[in-house]
Amino acid sequence: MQELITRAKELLADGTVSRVLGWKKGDLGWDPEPAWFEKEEDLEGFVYNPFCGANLSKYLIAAGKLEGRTLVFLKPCDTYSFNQLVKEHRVKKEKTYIIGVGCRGTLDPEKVRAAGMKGIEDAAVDGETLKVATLYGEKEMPLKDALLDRCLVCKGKTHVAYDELIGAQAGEEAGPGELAGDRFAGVERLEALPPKERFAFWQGQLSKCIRCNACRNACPACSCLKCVFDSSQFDSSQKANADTFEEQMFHIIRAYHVAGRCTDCGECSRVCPQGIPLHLLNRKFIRDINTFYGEYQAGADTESRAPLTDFTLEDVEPGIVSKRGGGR
Amino acid sequence: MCECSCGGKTKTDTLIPMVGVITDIRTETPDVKTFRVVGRGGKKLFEHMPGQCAMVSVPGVGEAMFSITSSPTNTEYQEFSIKRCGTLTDYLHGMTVGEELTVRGPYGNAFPVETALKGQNLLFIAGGIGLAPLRSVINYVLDKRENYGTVDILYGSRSMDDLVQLKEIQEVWMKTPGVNVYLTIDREQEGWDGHVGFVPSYLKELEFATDKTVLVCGPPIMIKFVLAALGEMGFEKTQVYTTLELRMKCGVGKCGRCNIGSKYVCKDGPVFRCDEIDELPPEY
Amino acid sequence: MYQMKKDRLTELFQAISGTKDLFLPLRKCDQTNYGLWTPEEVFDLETLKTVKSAKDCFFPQSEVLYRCKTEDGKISIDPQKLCDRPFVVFGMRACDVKAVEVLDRVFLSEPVDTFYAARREHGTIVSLACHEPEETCFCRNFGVDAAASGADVETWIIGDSLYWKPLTEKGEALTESLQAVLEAADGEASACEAEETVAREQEAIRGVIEKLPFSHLDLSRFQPENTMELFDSPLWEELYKPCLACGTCTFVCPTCQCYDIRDFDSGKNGVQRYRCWDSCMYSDFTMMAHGNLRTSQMQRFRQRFMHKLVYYPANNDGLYSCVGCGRCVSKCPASLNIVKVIKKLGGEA
Amino acid sequence: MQVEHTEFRPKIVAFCCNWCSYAGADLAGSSRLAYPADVKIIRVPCSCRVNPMFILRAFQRGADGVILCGCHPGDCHYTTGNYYARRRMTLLFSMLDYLGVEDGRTRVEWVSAAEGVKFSATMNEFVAKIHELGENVRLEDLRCKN
Repeated sequence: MQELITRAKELLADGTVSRVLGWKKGDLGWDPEPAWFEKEEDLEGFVYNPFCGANLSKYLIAAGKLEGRTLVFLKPCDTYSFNQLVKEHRVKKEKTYIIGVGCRGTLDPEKVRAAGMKGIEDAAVDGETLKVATLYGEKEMPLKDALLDRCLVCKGKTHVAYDELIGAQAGEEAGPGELAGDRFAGVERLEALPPKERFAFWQGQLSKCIRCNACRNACPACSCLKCVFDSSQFDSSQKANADTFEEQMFHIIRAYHVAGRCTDCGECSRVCPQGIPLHLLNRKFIRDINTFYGEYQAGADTESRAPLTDFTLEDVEPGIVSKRGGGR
Repeated sequence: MCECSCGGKTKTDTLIPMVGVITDIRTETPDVKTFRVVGRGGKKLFEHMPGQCAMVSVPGVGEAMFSITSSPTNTEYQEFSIKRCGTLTDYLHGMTVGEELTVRGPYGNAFPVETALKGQNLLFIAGGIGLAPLRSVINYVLDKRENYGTVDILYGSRSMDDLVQLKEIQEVWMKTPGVNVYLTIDREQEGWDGHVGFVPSYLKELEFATDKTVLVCGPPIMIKFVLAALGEMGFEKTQVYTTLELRMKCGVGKCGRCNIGSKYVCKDGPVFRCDEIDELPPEY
Repeated sequence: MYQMKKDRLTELFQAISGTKDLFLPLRKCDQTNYGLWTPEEVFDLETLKTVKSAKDCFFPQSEVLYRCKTEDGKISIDPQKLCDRPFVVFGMRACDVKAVEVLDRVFLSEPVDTFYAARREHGTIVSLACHEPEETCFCRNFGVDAAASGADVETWIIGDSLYWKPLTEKGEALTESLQAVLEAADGEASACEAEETVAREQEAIRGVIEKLPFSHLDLSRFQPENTMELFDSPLWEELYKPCLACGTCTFVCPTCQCYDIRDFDSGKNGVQRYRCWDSCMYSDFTMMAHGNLRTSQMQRFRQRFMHKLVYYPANNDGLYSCVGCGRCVSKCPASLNIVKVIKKLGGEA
Repeated sequence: MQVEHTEFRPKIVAFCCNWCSYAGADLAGSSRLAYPADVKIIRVPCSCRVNPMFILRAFQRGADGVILCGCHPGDCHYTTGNYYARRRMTLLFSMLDYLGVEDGRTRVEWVSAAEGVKFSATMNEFVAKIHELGENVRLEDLRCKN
């Protein structure tokens, strides 16, 4: 972490960047907040630990409107979002200076706290173990029990956009954990259920929705200035969970709007106050796109056409859904 | 009052509206129409005081707060002068006489016509559709002429065609003794032989004596410059009243969106004395 | 004071739900929220904080105000029936109980909100003391006693027993109807014993509360007379930065009461005019046809906290519109919360 | 309220592209080819005009089945519209299936202006399928129900 601070100070001092976008220590040890630093001395409050789950790329839309370049610390996943934003002309690469930071998985504070950790001050990953510094001394727990769901199935440690790397090497393996790389297991499990059970699963999950819009607002792909849900004419209102249909409509549409653009950064599920596994909707689209139209990873580059703004003459017919056993 | 199917069994919430019928529509300007509304039985919907507002709504389209432009002394109906600028107002402008809408109110405070304004010389300053709330006061004052001193009305608009209530101004107000009306438009226009210029500058030209209580309403930018001009002319802030407008949903200070600091425009306003506004955060 | 074994809770709930609706913290899909209890539901009294507060029981997230139909140009209005069925909310924590007082001040002031008033009239609150307050709790700052809520009935779960103490007329009436399940302490000695057990528990709770990291915030600067100074503070620009403009803090907050009124046009069933919670964090909150007066997220962010800490107290005898439940502390996606605001603007950090 | 137990009459919404399928429906009509009156046709300029939200909205408002008809791939009046529609609908239908909505309530069929027979056959088939599935309850909005 000290290395990051030193480097940030250097870049501020030599005028390469005008500000630094990183994380600041919170009051409780497990709640670092995204923060903007403009002066070298402010950086004393900088922190980077496994609790820094927030994907900072979305803030770059705001940063792009400011004078000068912004230094941003991005984890491997976050760089995909960055590329996607560049592709959609929301963020300018030349206004940004990216330091790719190493990641050993980010933590779910609720899981850590539920494991009985009280008075958390800091946390560090040591192999498969999470070491937590607490008011009551050093404690340990298995890392896999503390990771956010998205990190359990880590899609890789490769930074796809960066100006320099600190604490990370190009081509690192996904991990930790035995599930790493297996992003679609959850989707497949659901697909294997009978429709009735799938329906019950989603009805239960989506009826928890309190329509806080955290999923939308945290999502780096949701960068529209005016969202479809903000319209008063729309049938699924942005802030009322009035009917079960509306829950479905809201979430199908939200997922659909980012289909082909979602990089699977997992922010939606991380921020959901009700713990709805929203990534299962996004990953369904990703998986379908992969099977129907060929492997595609949004944000892997800044040029390729998104699957929904593209086609081939030989595309599968919608009837494929039934043919391959829809309604199983 | 309640015309619902409950048969008067439940106490009606203030959020439940009454049905109103449009009995007259006057086209004032290309984008302002004045709607005359009564209850279904043909009677006035409710009693109000000058400056108060009501929530007018078309089910399925929207609901918004409008100031009541008719005077309380009118015993037959209420009138709303409405400028076309959004979804609801757009719809209202397409309505015809005999159609129904819903109204609830009256909401908010009123100009202190029976207290602080009584016996005073009055100066009304309005810009554009800002005449709507002041018209209520002006007609109230004219109907109770003996209670008030001199009346001066300064009214300006973008163009001749944008002067609201021109007929009433010319035929009633201008002919009432002791009432002086000053009209102005922003730019020269064929067929206009009156004053040309913005309201604040005309105000300074007119050099009113400071023995008046001033009531101002208009677009925010006009209010800003009028207040500055009044200050230069020697008026105290306590002599000036204005009426504000913010986004409202409930009209009774509960939905939480029309506050300026700790004051709710729908409940504590819309009429404020200018020295009161000065104590509020500048968020209006 | 009454006492019963914890393992008979279901019996107690069955007795209550026999004549009234019973709202309990229910475990559904890995989260705990208040909901209508039926014997098939799993209740969860262990989780300290439900995701949403009990606000829903009195001021639901969305409720229909009236239905309108337009036929042959004639509008008919059919107001929603008011709540007329008695209900009990069991398990509310002291902070949520205090929050009801905050809501009361808004909805029961003239003109009374009849929808809310009807629910308040028919609802009986049974609170449950916080056996183990967490580090996110800061209710002490707002005069909340986590060990004694002052609700209609206060309860404590200590060891394998539930202790039940009615405080108000409503509480007494509910207790009366549950005589068959609740056991009055037998004889003077055991009554004394129960009182002592509860007193020890209360002392323990208060002891923990004193030691929590956020229990001693300095609120002294949040006074109506400092409105302008606080409003103009340059610190807002710094504080709001991470805010994503979602409504999580607002919707999990037990005291946020802003609402929106919207229409749903169902076609043949006419128009439903309903109200739903709204958040001052949303950009359309103050949007008017001619523009928006709070154009930046900083202004919206400032509005939320100024309202809780300055505007609301100015209108309500100094009562803050925050009860220190700490939900925003654990739920904000950007780790922003009212504690950070209080510390920064209050001069502590 | 009077409750009548009558035979289930499904409500079917058919989005038809202006250039091919609508003309196909027209041809079916003028050729006196029968298809159930339960099918309500909504004419759209092109199959790719159909936003996935339209499909959901139709279900919300009480449709029991929604079918989209457009020009055959390669024949789009706007050259490529139906190719985009094809991808969109494939993903949407797959998602609806994933959410547990009965497969078969949604369908896409390419019908040219000359295929009146195909139009009527498709509709007969689709209506029969919806009859089999019964009333739509998984994608309904209670506020729009009686």
